[in-house]
Formats: sequence, C-alpha cells, structure tokens
Amino acid sequence: MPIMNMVQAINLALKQEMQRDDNVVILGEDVGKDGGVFRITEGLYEQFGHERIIDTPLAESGIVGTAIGMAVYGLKPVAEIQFMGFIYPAIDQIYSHAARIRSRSRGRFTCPLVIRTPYGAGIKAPELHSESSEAIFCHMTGIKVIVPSSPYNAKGLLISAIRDPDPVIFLESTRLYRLIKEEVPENEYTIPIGKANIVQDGEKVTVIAWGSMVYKCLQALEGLDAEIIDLLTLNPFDIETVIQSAKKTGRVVIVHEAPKTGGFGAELAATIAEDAILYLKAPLIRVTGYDAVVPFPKLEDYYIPSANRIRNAVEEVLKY
Amino acid sequence: MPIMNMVQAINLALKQEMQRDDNVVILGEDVGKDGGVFRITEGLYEQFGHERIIDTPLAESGIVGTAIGMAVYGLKPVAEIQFMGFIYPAIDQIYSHAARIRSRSRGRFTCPLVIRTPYGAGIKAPELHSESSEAIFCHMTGIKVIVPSSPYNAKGLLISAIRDPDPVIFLESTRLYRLIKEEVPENEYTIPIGKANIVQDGEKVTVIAWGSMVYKCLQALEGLDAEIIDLLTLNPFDIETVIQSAKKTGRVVIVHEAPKTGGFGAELAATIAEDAILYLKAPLIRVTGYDAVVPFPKLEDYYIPSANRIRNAVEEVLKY
Amino acid sequence: MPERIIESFNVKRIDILNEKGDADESLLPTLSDEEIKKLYELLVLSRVFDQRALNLQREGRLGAYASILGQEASQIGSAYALEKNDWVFPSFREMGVYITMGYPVHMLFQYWSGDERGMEVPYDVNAFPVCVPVGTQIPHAVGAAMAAKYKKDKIAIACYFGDGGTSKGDFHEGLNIAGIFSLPAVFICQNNHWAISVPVEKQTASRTLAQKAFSYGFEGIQVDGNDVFAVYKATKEALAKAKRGGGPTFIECVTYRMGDHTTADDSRRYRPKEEINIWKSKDPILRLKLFMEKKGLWTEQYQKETDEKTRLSVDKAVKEAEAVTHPNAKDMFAYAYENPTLRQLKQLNDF
Amino acid sequence: MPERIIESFNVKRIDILNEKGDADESLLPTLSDEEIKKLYELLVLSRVFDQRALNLQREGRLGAYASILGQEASQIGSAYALEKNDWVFPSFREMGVYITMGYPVHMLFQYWSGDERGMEVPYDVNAFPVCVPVGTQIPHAVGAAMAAKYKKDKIAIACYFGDGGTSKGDFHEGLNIAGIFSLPAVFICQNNHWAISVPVEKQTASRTLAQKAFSYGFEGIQVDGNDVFAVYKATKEALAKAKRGGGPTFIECVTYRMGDHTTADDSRRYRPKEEINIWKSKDPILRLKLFMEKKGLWTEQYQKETDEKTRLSVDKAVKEAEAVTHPNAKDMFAYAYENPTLRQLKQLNDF
Ligand SMILES: Cc1ncc(C[n+]2csc(CCOP(=O)(O)OP(=O)(O)O)c2C)c(N)n1
Ligand SMILES: Cc1ncc(C[n+]2csc(CCOP(=O)(O)OP(=O)(O)O)c2C)c(N)n1
Ligand SMILES: [Mg+2]
Ligand SMILES: [Mg+2]
Repeated sequence: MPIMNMVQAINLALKQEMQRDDNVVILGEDVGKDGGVFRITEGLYEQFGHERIIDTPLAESGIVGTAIGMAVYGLKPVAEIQFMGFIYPAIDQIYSHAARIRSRSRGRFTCPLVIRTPYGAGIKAPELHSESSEAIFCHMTGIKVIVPSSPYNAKGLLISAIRDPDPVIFLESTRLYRLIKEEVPENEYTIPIGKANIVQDGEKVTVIAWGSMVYKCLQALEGLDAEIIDLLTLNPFDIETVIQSAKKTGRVVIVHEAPKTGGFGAELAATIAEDAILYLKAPLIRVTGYDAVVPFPKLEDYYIPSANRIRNAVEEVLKY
Repeated sequence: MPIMNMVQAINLALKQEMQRDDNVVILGEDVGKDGGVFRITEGLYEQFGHERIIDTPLAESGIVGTAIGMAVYGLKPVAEIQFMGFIYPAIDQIYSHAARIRSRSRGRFTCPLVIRTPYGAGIKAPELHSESSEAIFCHMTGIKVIVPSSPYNAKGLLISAIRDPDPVIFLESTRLYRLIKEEVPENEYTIPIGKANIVQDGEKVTVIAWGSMVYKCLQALEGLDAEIIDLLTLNPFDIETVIQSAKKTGRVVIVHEAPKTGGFGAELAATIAEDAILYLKAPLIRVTGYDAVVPFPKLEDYYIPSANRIRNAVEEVLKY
Repeated sequence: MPERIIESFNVKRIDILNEKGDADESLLPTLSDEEIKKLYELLVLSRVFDQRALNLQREGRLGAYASILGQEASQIGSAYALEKNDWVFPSFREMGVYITMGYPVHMLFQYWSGDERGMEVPYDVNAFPVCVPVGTQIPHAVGAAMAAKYKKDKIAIACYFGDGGTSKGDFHEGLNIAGIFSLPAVFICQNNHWAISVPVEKQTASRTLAQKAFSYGFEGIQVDGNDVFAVYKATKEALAKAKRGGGPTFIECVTYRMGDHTTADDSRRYRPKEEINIWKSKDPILRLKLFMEKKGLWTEQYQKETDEKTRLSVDKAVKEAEAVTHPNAKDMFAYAYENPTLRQLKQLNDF
Repeated sequence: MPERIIESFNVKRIDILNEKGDADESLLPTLSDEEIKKLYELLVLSRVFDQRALNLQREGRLGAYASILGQEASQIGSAYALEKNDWVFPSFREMGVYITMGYPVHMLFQYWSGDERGMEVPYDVNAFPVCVPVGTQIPHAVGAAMAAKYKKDKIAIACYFGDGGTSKGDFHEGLNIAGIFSLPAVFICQNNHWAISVPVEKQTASRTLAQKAFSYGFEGIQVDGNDVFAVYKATKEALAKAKRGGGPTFIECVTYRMGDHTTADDSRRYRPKEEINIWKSKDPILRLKLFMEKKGLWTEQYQKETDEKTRLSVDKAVKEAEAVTHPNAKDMFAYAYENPTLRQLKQLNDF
C-alpha cells in the first residue's frame, strides 16, 4: 500500500470521487491552477478543467451560497474555505440555508454539500489563520461536522462526506497535513460518519480528542492505562462509544484546541454527566485552549494544549 | 415606582443613556420613525434626531461593522439587529473584529459596542424569527452575552452594557417583551454584568435558566424545594453562584430554549462536572429545545421546553 | 496622457402601457388575445388571493402575511415569461410568481398559516421555497445557474428580491459571480420604494437600482413595474439572452408596496398617505383593463365571469388549506437529516 | 414613452507621470522640490524595508511576509496626501502607508515576526492595525467616518483594500452606507491585478473597478497606480472633497504585485514571467527618478546619500525589533477584556 500524508490522501479522495461522479465539482479561492494554498487540489485543475475546478472570487458567503444552489440543483459541490478563520462570513448561508433546506421543504430539496477548511494553530501563520471553532457548527442541527486525524481516515471520511446526502463541514488540521505519513489504500473506501475510533485501549481513564489533539494525547499518554477515543465525527458524535468508555473507566479527560468556554468538550462532558454520572469517580476535566484570542505565532505554542498539560490532567483524575 | 413592561424599560434605559452621554447613538433597520419593529426605540428619533437614531440600509454585517468603526472612534453605538435570525451575517464582524480589536492592538483600541437583538420562539413569527443561538456567542472570548429576564433587570443590565468598555450582545426575549410588568425605578441604575440572580431559594435541587425560561421554571416549580438561578449574564457567567448551589443541592437541572447539542447548558453542566462532581447525587439533566430546526408557528409550542418537561426533569433528579 | 474617459454606461428604461391603457405599439410584446386575457386573470387571481389572505389574517386564521398589493404586474409579468423548465428563486413576497407558476394556492395559504407542509414544493413547479433572510437566496440562484450551465441544461434561472435586498452582501457576491461566469440568470428586483420603513432613497444613494449591474459587467435596465407588458418584454428578452449564452441581466421593476410591509406592520407610522394615493392611479390591473377594453377584450360580462371563477377557486383553496390535519409534532425530527441522529431518536421517544 | 436613457456614467482616468519620467504639467500637483524629494525618499525607504523583510523571512527571522514591491507609488502617493488628523484603515499589505504615516519601522518588523506588540499603534499615528480578513476593514472605516461626521471633526478617513477586496459583501455594504450618509471617506483600491492566484479578470467582470462606485451614488476614478503624482493628486482632491462635505470617493490605483502574494506563495505556479517583465518597465520609483533627474533634483550623489541614510535607518529598526524581549505568554489574557474573567484568572494561575 502506498504511504501518504494527509494532503495526498485528501487529494486522492477528491480525485477518485470526481472520476466516479461527474456531479462532484470543487469551488473555492485558488483551488485551480494554484492547487490551493495547501496544495490539496493540486493537479485536479489540469485533470478536470475549469468547469469542475472552479476558482471563485474572494467571497466566502458567495462561495457557500453558490455551492448550496449547485447542491439543490443536483451537483455535489465540495467548497474550500481557505482557512477556518474565513468561514465566519459564510455562517449565515450554512446556518440559515444549508442546515435548513431539507426541513424547510420537507425533504423536497436536499443539500449534499461538503465544506472543507483547514483549522488549528501551530504553523506560525498570521492572525485568523489558527481558528478552531468547530463547536459553533456542532450546535447547528442539519449540519454534520467531521475532523479527521490521519491520512487514512481523512480519505475514507471525505469520500463518505461527499456521498452523504446532507451538508458536511470537514475540518483539516493544518498541523497534521504533512506531519504524519501512513499506508493509505489506492482504491476508494468509506469510513462511517458518526463513529468514533478507539486509538488506544485502556481501563483506568478515558481521554477524548479529535484532529491534531489525538496525536498530542498519544504522545502524552504512552504507557499509561488510558483509553484514547478519536471522535472523528463531532456532529452527530458517537454517544455510545463515549458513554461506554466513561462507564468502564469512571474517569474522563477531554482535550481540544478551542477555547474552553463553550467548546465542544462541554457537550461531551455534559452528555457524560447526564448518562454516566453514577459511574464517575473523578471530576470531568477539560484540557483546552485558553479563554483567549489565539495569540500570534510567537505565543501560539503556549496556547495549544501541551502533552504536559494533558498528562497532568490524566494524573490528576487518576488520583481519585 | 412606575410599572413597566420590558419594552418600556429598555426604551427608558436607551433614552436615559442617550441623555447622559452624547456619544451614545443607535443604529439599525427601522429604528427611526418606525421605532423598531418591536417599538423599542419608539420616540427616540423624535427626541434625538436622525444623527443619533440612524436608520441603516438592510445590511447586518454593515451595521455591526459600521458600529465597530464608530466604537473605536470613540462613540458608544447601540446596534439593533431586527431578529436574532439575522445576526448570522454579522458574526464575522463580531468574531473577527469586535472580539479581537482590544487584543489585536494590545489595548490601544477598544470596542465599547452593544448589539441588541430579540430572540426566541413563541410569538408565531415566520421562519428564522425564533432563533436562540446564544451559545455561539458564548464561545467567543472578547464578547459578553447578557440575557435579561424582567423589565427591572433589562433596564439595569442594558445601562451596564452601554457603559461597559467591551462589546456586549444583549438578547431580548420576544415572548417577554410585553408579558411581564413590574416596578421599574424612573432613575437610572446599573446591575453588575456577570452576576446571577437566585430567583427562588431551595435546598433539594438547583435549576439554572435564563431569559424567558426563568418564568417557565418559576411556573413549573412553584412549591417545590428547588433553587432557581437566573443566569442573566451567560458570558462570562457566574461560576461561583452556580457551583455553590450545585454543591448545596447535589442535583442540577439546566433549562434552555436552544437545541440541546452544543447549547450553553452544556458549558454549565461541564463546569459543574468539573468543579462540583463529588457533590452530585443525580445525573445533570438538560431540558432544552430539541435537536431540530425551530419549527414553524403551528409546531413551535411543541418545541419550546414546557413546564411539564421541566417539572418531570426535576422530579427525576429528586428520585436520587 | 491627460484626464480621459475610459468607460461609459447608460441605464435604459422601458415603458409600454401607460395609466390610461394606451400602449406603445412599437414595443408591445407579441401576445395573443388569449394570452393577454390569461395575464389579466392571473393579475386578478393574485389580487383576490392577497385580499383573502389579509382577511384571513385579520380573523386569526393566518399568521403574519406580506401583501403583494400593487406589485402584481411585476410578479405576473415576469413569471409569465418563464418557460416550464426555468427555475425560480423567490424572496418571501412572491405570491404572484408562485401563482403564475401554478403553485397550489391552498398550499400558499397553508404556508402562511404557519405550516411547513405548505412549502413542500410540488415536483412540477420549478421554484424554491420562500426565503426569509433578505437577499440570501441570490447566491442560490447563481449556484443553480452555474449547475445548469455545467449540465448544459438549456434553461435560465430567475431570482427575485426587493430594493432592500440590493443592500446585502449576498446580492453583491452573488451578482459578481454571475457576471464572472456569464451565467444564465435573470435578477428581478421589485423596487417597491420601501424596505419596511426605510424608503429606497435611504437604502442607497444610487439614483437607479438598475445601474448596480454595471459593477458586475452585465446590463441592468429599468422598467415600469406596474406595466405588465414592459415587465413581460424585458424578462422574456433577458431569459432568451441567458439561454443564448449572453449572460445575466438585472431588471429593476419600479413599483409600489400599496399595503403595510406585513400584517404586523403599520405603515402610517412612517409614510405619507399622499404617496399611496399617487400610486393608486398607477394601478397595474386598472391600466390593463383599460387597454383590453379599447381592444374589445374586456367587457362587464367578462369581468363578472372572471371575478366569479376567481372567487370560487380561492374559496376552494381556503377550504382545502383549512381541511388539512394539524401537522405531526414529531415531524420536526423527520427532515433535519436524511436519517435522524441517535439523540434525535431519543428525543423523539421522550416526546 | 418608448425606451429611453435615464442615467449615464463616465469613468475618468488620470495619468500624469509616464515611464520616461515626463509629466503632464497641466495636471502636475503643486509640490515643492523638498516634497518631491521626500516622496522619493519614502518610496526608496519602503522598497528597502520590503527587501529587508523578504531577506529576514528567508533567514527565518520573520514569519510569512506580504511584499509591496511595485505598489509603492500607490501607497506612498496616497498616504502622503493625508493630513495629520485623518485616519487610515489599512488591509495587510500597506507597509508603505504605515511608513509614510510615521509608524515606527521596528514595530512593523516586530509585527511580521509574529509579535502582537508590533500592532500597538502609537498614539500619534492615526492608523488602525493590520486587517487580515479581506475587505472587513471597510465598514470600520465607514463607521469611523460616520463618527467623525457626527462629532463634526474636520477630517477624512482613508480606507485601503485590494482588487480581491472588492468582491466581498463588506465592500458592498460599507460603500453603500458611505454613499447614503455622504461620509468623509476615501476608498483607495490597489488593483495589483492579482488576488493570490486569481487575476482581476476572474475577480469581476466589470472592466474597471472604479465604476463600482456608481452603485453607491458617488464617483469612482482610475489612476495610474505606479504614477506617484496621479495617485497623490487624486487622493488629495478626494480628501479635500470629503472634508468639504462632498462625500466619498473611490480611487482605483492600477498597479502590479511584482512579487509573490506572500513568502508562503509561489506565483510561478499561476502567472507568466512575461507579465512581470512588462510591469518592470513601469516601475514607480524609476520614473520618479527620471523626472527628478530632468528637473535637476536627482544626482548620483543624492542617490548615494539616500541609500546610505535609508540603509542605516532600516538596520537600526531591525536591531531594535530583534532586541525586544520575547512577549510574555500571560499577556494573552491581558487584552481579551478590560478585566479578565474569573475563568481567565484561573487559567492564568494554572499557567
Ligand atoms: C437579513 C434580513 N434582515 C432583516 C430582515 C427583516 N425584514 C424582513 S423584510 C425586510 C425589508 C425588505 O425590503 P425589500 O428587500 O425592499 O423587500 P420588500 O419587503 O419591499 O418586498 C426586513 C428588514 C430579514 N428578513 N432578513
Ligand atoms: C475573507 C478572507 N478570505 C481569504 C483570505 C486569504 N487571502 C489573504 S490575501 C488574499 C488575496 C487578497 O487579494 P487582494 O484583495 O487583491 O489584495 P492583495 O493580496 O492583492 O494585496 C486572500 C484570498 C483572507 N485573508 N480573508
Ligand atoms: Mg422593498
Ligand atoms: Mg490584488
């Protein structure tokens, strides 16, 4: 099996879905000749041409709104928002329309749309290039939110997202793009949306993370008897796997990069506190980015949850 | 003391702040001659003129972006977004700028801005006129979020919000606007931002709510030994009052109108599960709007948490 | 190399049928007597529907309703120019457009009664549901046009919005994209002079709305929006141009909102009665009647028959709308996703 | 009442100084020899700053940097026309504007090194910090102009953005508001032909960007953006008009991005080398030098002194920038709110 990084795996998934289905088109800023600022769409313009790899003007609400129109007309658009910090102007289209067209029309119209965007700090980028605001989209009924953590699951989940009949936000960790290489099957395959992945078995404590934090956790907890859950899909998230593990270990630490207050970790903690509280032996601890604006490059490493902070939190709950 | 409903109390707060400080201006759609679609600004155009009561074109991002420019230049703008369902196009300006200008400029520039908007279902309004998406704004460091629950606290909190040096989102329950009347002091007064209010003392269970849900709770739990906390400020919320009460009663029910997943109730539950778990005797239950798009008027009453659902949840936790 | 002019633009205006019912024969679109009658009957039907909706709302049988009184020619004239396969993306005030497209009238009443089922658009009507957030439907129309072009469907997309809608960022982003890709789209702006209480002069400083199209590299023209022939002609030509690959067109229909913004509004608070009286004399139906009378197409008898026929069909629609069972509350989970989530199923059980 | 023209527009273009260094005396703005020299020295300083920033980035001493090479005349020419009390709302590529306004050069290096402290704008510089989200600074400029007008401050606001910025909804909403309230704002668009890899022809179908102003009821003009005199003159007049209560003006400066979009970009992937060569000959500094030489204002000696002076000041700025202590991580809590929240204080402790 070929070895790929996440950029190559995502590129391959896009290519194969476009070969498989003429209705799949890509639109966004600089996705054409340039191949995208992270080179995710490299080579696709040459292969599929300007009618299917569409360089748009600089207009995020327009990109998503146009993609919605394409989707209801019968295409399967994959829109790229250049950085997650620039998805905010498109939230109106996502929230008011992509998420509601099915219910508004009682299923007469659907919106099979994928919005890909790079997220997260740690690549020394300018302001607003380090956002991790997944929580906002997890509060939107009608939207699905996926955060892959490896080349393998990125490919399988993206193919699932493109084939999904509902709108999906697909968040790609800029830090992971070229960090990890692993074996990725040449042929197309899907990974079910809504299923978490236990990346390390353990009995004493449950650690829940997604995207790049999964790796931080693996580094931090090597050798510890900790069960690490890679959520993969945040909305709808895999309640069963989370609750089962929480009941088994009785101790839970949740890790994410976004600021603590109102982050998606809160939903996980709340769900556990509602469905598994009688099994809990220790406080539900969240290790997260701070309640602060993501700092500029010189300070970003102090902001992102460190292996140290994760390990300390786990040791803390193990005291109970 | 005069008896007022919330519309009159808010109108009075705006009037008094404008009399007190020439830098206070109001802008938004139909806030002028029309007095706003809920008549909140009634009479202000006649009293203060078009330079201070500014009818804007139909452009929410422009309204908030313009208000930000006014605020950094030294005014104290109060922007009205006609319904919360139309604040989404302004999220980019709120999130990318209002929340960050202070940190971006290391305090050189500040953004003393208030954004008022009516929220919530229950008035048989069209689609997107029933939103309750406060949670989204509580995840934004740099923004404050206030939800008054009565004419009295609406006036005091709005005056505090206008005088606050940081951006505040002020959510007004459409259902409460004319529902409750109470004594409201003629003179100006402030109520501290960030402090919750215990509206019913109790020992056996803590119920946390805000805005119109506070009244639902009071109705539902009359006579029960339940402590009802009216949060008033969601961001930053009153952690001490919440934790103290949770520790005291050991049982917590959280009530909000927004969909359950990713709602602000999750943050409250998570905080309690982190800081007071050893005191909890029962699951942390959230009584919320369903994970669904707020339905059209014919079904909205089935969507909004009912006194019944609240009471059942409380009785449920009391079983432990 | 001094100062020089490098670009020039002209905004064209078309008027065909005046208030006295006289038409400029040189511009008159080719319409058979039957078609002219059909137009007239659609105008009447839309007005009767509108009147009935207002009455039902007053009786508490409908929720807040947005009247189209005065705008019938802009809506029927443009929608009548559509071909069966064309698609329409309306705002929330296009009842005349829906009716012209054959949208079941009882479903329109159902929608305004606050029942989602009214917007389950029938498969034989190529229209999108009502769009409440102003201007946000424009990028959808642009995307559909892009998709139609990609699929080589020989159709055009019509997108409706008001004067207020032209102030929204989505108007700008959408029209700009339509211009860049020369898409088969027709943007129909009903300038009814008001956005709730904001007059068009405070909505924008540009003297016409049509000229905004020049920002996007395609033509904008203005028509008398109370002149059903001018609206029809301009739309017909724009749709044909779109299908020829000629790209988008912006049509400003200058009309007037005769009623309150919605039944929740009281326009006496902000606009002078005189303005309304001026526009009364410009009524779109009256002038077509006068035209038809001169042509011998209108008689008292014909009017009586038309009124009768219309009343019956609207009565029937109201009955149908009010005969439907109350929607099932559990349906709120049925259309969020193709398959409900685990949590939704749990919530469904607690129901 | 046939078809008729109801509005007409002309887009004006101003060129003064050509590539050979010859100026149209009839249009030449009144500038003393000293001022012309000052302009020249600012152009040189900006270019040297830019070159140094690129070098430092290559050496890993700065983060990603956005070069202004080729756009110096658009930036210095416009900023030099400002009066001390005017305010500026830049995008992220306005280093020449900041330098002309007297922004401490070492703080600019500091900013690009990824240190927030570089954007703690000194109180004697009326400029807003760098704005990263394209076009979103435009409503801020409009709001500041509205506030200035309200406070009767006799100033104008200058707002900078690029060709790509004109596609954003905030551009539309902001300029529309500026037009409605006839605000003292000058919108300076540097059309450098590219938005990363998207050429201006794919950014919009309108042949000029200047014409977009007509949508908002005020004038848009185009100038040769590599002609420091044309840019200066157009800006000066627009600022004066704004202060006279004449309302906003849109100025399209036609220039070219000679370098990559930023140091993270590789423009060879998407644009032909020839294009760059064509623009080399249009260099804004070269033509001013030729003009000054003919006027006897430029000599080899003067150039040597200018280069030397500039090199020294930039060296000094780099030293200062690199001499600052590493920022304190705890500062991330210091500027979120006036007073940190309870939770922030707790997080501060765990630090
Ligand atoms: C984005 C948004 N903001 C505000 C509203 C509230 N609102 C509904 S209609 C309307 C005025 C619309 O004016 P116009 O576009 O001219 O259409 P008209 O009502 O005249 O048909 C407003 C402000 C809305 N529906 N959407
Ligand atoms: C809203 C937004 N979308 C995308 C980006 C990423 N980005 C940074 S600069 C740029 C191109 C800007 O082009 P233009 O406005 O012409 O300015 P220029 O770079 O040419 O100076 C893009 C797409 C951004 N910063 N903001
Ligand atoms: Mg209107
Ligand atoms: Mg550019």
